Amino acid sequence: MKRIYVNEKWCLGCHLCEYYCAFANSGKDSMVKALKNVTINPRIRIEERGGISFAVSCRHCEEPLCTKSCITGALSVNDGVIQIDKDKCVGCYTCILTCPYGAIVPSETGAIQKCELCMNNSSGTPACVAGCPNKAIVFEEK
Amino acid sequence: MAIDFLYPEYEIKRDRDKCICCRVCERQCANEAHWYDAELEMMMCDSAKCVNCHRCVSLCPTRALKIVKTDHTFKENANWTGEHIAEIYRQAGTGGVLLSSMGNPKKYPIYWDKMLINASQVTNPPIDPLREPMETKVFLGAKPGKVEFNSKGEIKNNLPPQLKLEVPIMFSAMSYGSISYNAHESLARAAKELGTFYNTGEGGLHEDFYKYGANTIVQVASGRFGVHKDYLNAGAAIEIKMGQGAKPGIGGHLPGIKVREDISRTRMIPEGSDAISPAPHHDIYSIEDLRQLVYSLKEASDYKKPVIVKIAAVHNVAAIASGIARGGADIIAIDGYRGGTGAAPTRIRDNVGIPIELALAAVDQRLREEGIRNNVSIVVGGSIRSSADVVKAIALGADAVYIATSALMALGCHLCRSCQKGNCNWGIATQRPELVRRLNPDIGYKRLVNLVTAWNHEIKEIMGGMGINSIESLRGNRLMLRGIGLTEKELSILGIKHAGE
Amino acid sequence: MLKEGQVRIPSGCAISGVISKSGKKINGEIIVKSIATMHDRSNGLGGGFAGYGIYPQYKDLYAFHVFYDGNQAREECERFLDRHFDIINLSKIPVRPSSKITAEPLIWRYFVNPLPTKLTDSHLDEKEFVSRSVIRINSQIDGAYVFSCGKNMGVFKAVGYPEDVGDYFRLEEYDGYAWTAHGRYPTNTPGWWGGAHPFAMLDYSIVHNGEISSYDANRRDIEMYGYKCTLQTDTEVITYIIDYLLRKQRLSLSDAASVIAAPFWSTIENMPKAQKDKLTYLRSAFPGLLITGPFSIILGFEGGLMALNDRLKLRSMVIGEKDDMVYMASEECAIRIIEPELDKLWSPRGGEPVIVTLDSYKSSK
Amino acid sequence: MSKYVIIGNSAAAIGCVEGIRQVDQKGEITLIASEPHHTYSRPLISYLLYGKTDEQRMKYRPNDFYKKNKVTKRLGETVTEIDKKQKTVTLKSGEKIQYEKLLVATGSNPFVPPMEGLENVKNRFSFMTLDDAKALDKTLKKDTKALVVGAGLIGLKCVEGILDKVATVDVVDLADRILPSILDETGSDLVKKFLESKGVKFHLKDSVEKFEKDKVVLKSKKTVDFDVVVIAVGVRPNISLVKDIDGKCHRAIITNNKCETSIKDIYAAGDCTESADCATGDMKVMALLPNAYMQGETAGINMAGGTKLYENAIPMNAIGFFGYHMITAGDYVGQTYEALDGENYKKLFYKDNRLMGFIMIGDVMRAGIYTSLIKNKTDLTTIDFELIKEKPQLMAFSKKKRSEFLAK
Repeated sequence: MKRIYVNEKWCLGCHLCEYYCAFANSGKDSMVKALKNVTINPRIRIEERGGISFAVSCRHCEEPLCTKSCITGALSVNDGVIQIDKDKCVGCYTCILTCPYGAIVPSETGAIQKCELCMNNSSGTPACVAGCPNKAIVFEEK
Repeated sequence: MAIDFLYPEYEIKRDRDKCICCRVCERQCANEAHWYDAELEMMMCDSAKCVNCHRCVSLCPTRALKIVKTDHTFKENANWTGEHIAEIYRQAGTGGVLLSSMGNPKKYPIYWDKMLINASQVTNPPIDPLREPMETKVFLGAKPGKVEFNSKGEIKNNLPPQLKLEVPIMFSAMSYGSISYNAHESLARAAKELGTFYNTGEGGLHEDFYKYGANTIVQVASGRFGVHKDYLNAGAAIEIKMGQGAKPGIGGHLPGIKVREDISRTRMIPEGSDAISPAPHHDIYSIEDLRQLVYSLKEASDYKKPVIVKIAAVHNVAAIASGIARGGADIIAIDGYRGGTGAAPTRIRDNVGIPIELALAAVDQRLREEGIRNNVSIVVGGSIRSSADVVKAIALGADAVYIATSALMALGCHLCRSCQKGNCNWGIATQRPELVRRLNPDIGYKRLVNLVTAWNHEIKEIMGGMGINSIESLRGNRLMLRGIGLTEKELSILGIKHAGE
Repeated sequence: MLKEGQVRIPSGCAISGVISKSGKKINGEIIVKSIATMHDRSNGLGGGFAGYGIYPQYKDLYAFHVFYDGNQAREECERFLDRHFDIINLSKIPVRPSSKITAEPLIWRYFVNPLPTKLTDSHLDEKEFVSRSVIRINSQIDGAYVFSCGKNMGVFKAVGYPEDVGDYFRLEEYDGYAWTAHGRYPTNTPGWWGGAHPFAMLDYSIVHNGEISSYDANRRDIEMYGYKCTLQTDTEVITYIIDYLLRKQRLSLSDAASVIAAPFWSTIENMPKAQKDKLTYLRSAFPGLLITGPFSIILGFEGGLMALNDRLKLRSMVIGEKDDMVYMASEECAIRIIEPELDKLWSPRGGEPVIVTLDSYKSSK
Repeated sequence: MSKYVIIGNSAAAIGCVEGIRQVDQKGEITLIASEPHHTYSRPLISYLLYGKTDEQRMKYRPNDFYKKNKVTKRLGETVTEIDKKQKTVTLKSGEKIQYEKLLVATGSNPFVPPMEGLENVKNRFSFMTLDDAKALDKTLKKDTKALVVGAGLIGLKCVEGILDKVATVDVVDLADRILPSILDETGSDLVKKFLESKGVKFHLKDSVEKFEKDKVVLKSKKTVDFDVVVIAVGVRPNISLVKDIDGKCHRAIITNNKCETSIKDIYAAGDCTESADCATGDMKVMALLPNAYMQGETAGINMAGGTKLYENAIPMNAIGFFGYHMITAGDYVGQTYEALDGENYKKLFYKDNRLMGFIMIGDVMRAGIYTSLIKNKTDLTTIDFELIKEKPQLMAFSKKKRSEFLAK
């Protein structure tokens, strides 16, 4: 299955992935409209320290602890993509407790949010990958 | 702060309606021209620090940025231009030689743009490169004067060593040091994929790149940096650099700050020490000395590798080339005055040397008149900007071309001409690891391959139009060129007729 | 208007050739009949023939055919010839004046041998001595033009349709073992006789249909080896290339063909090693002599003919065989008219030389 | 064709169905449960009252789950005994159902200790099932005074569920702090203060002496008025079906890492079982939905002939009240690292270069990174512990490890 892979060697810490993610998931038709005067809450996050940086987002594990742990059934695996039914999610954060990558974060509504590979937004293909200027984030079959 | 009379040449224009304060401009500007003011909750900038490299412009996700030439101006004066005034201020402030990089940007004639290419009509057919084979493979090296036969009457292979190029385009010399590791890796990988060559420049060959040896030309320059027996034998050919188009008659200087661990090892000089290439090779004070070096290198490489001699295009280039052709070189590389550099004194870069078009025409004609054109191949560089330039160069008489500035642009270079500062925001002309990282060779090499592949397609199209299906038949085929807006003298040096003739 | 040599003139053409492998005599009428069939491929601005084996009585002498603009040129040329050659025989070439052939130059024929002293002094081999002398006459004596200089062969050419040229030169009076013919269709020409084809150098003669795109590359390359392309025609440069490859580099006919119409690299790549090595060598060693663009040529030489097309076969050419006779022509009709009952008829591939020699022929090597 | 029987219809049972179907698409699955409802998530009953979910969304799996997985459901029926020799289970109706592999996922029951006067309280409830919650909900009015006995996870989630619907909520617990099973004193105190700020009244180190009409008298002699009481002092695993046929049990049914009981072809999973805490090796009841699901899935895979081991279990919890979250995991032993910043509190427990447990309150971002350190028994000398102490982050791992995480 195609997954997002991150190679920290090429990460510039430019944080563009976060902004493209936030925009892609905003439902807005322009980045300015979506992100002007907004503190973004992206599904991909850069970790950086001492010249090293890399982006972290859902790894879409084959044995997803989050999905197995989800108390509501809001997290499910569809064609390998771990998706969240925000309507079902009650915000118990059991998934945050179990995700070994720390890739699941609360959304503004209290329900959790996570990378869904932009399958369900207007981007259609991972926006972070498209927006990465240095191929530090790639979307490929390995 | 003392007054320096220097004012920003460019202005950073930010569309505040579009700026979302993502700060990518701030994070990506090595010149620190942008910053975020938390109090004002706004991005701020200092245009004086901007070198107009467009890194911020290209990465700004909302297209909120542009860089414009400032309209701030000195009082109009056709003689004392703003550039002259600013340079005087600069030198009055520093007492130093002005430094610049990349090629001569001045308004001298560009002869490529004054030559037009022929096409077939009626009496002979154009050839469609999509239907028929169209050959751009080139062999560089001396050709045998006389075919020899063995006792059975079969042809003996007395061909001197040749470089086989799948495309008539090579990447010219850029040292590791002047450009980054990732830039070198991109060039090396691209050369391999394209079936052509890149050139180490005078900085030696990094141990990681020996594996690309079959597609590498190793250079021996006046500083002899990184030159040893294994190095000489690592590449497919050896190039002696006598001169460089951007700075004929001038040596090189890589500041110690750029001589970091890797470069120090590759160049075989102490870390942090300045790498100074002298103006002359101190063992070459005339042509006969050059001949000795040519043969020394041939000895060292067992006569298995062609030796290239690279010279800058200067006034008597034809005579120099003739001497070199008779001095044992297999290939002569001529670098025109628009050729790039990582750093050169501005006055030299902008005022010394001659256009490559004229140099090439003169050299090719001279060698033919002397009947020694086939003793050497001719490679020209120094601002080959497009496939049309390549076609014109070959029609004038080149066997192949060297590209460097075009290659760097494929890698992201925006020709801001600030290489000498070492803060290249595109990860090309820098050794700062956090900047070098910005050039991912996976992307870079592919862009180089794309560029050369695209050019090669275009070359084939143009050749097909002329009814030529092999690049050999284009070489020196000056009937395929016509001048436009050129004087009789220029036409005669170029050896072409005027359009309409 | 500028004439050949002062300007490059593209042209389309018809060619034809015939040879008897057993060396049977073929009358000149035959080749005239053949080329006449392709009347429409010419436009009256040039026609010519080369006959081999036509001077058996002088077969060891160089036969110079010379156009003169006037007697002054002739006298100057003859003085030159006197100084360098032993002239065994000289005469006007017999012609049959006709309204169809105009602007006649003086046309003279000399059977000569290099003066032994001059030859020795020159430190050149005999053929080189002859060829240099011819180049010298053509480039230095204004109004004199040697258009044929081989042994036991001769070129006959003029401005006009080829059948009229044949009639003019009374070709029915010549018999040879091989003939070539040319009908020209230049897009513009002042109608200078020297510009007509065949073009010859020593015993090599070329008739050519095509317009090569590599012309200037070839010209500038071959001129490095002592040739001077005064006519700026394809035929001239091709002749010099062939002379250079065969006589100076001593390549075989087929190897020379592999230089001129080299196989594509992709084809060479897939050849057996020995062949691949040889062809790689030939292409690498003589890149400037590769000829691109359309051409079909018939090379005449002492002892045979070679037909060759460009490697893409951008010009028509067919070969026919009947008993010991081989026919080569731009069009099949030009063969059928002189031999309706062929044993074999085929179209050679681009770049594939068709070499036909006398049964008695032995390669000079 | 194999015959699988599953007793239960919650996370462990569903995990078992999904486990079986990973291996065996055809075998017959019969699922028997006392509750008549489509499978639902028990922990959601407090959210139901709180209004964050509804009965439809509470469904643990979509409506077509049984059909899609070809499960014969026998809901509203109770298994009364297992015949391990005949390999049958007997329903209350007397019907016997044959099994080849059996899963016991009977969960637990609320434990209600004897309390004087309780039997006379009309509005008394447990807080375990959907029916419990619905019944409780019906009695609640704006002026209701609610009393919750038990300040553990169930009690306090119930408090969260009803607080906004009633006039007052009083919580009584014998312990000296709330959520004693998962929080330390500092943590308990923080949460208690937070809940108090929302209007909850706590009566700690106290217990019910007796219920009277409309009020309860505590051991401390305090009296608290109430209209409705919820008893949430604890649960007892439902182990009788297994215990009755001599299956090995302590507090709960003992299972091995394949989720097998001591009886052949009988598996058990979920709150009715004890399994090994991977961090300590101790057998524990780790009653938490994720554990139940994973046990069930493990059992299912093994029942269907596959191989899967359940070995990464640790005690853990994610819970929150009114948006104030806490995540805890592991065992609270060894040295500690504490950081308190306003409402955010973090405490790490580590011993022998291993993270043993943690408490995070307030800011729980990326807690799973700590959880994985415990589960994977990561040697803390191989990571930058000082860095990860500050904040869970992958940066603390070696470059190689990071690459394994993100680039492979």
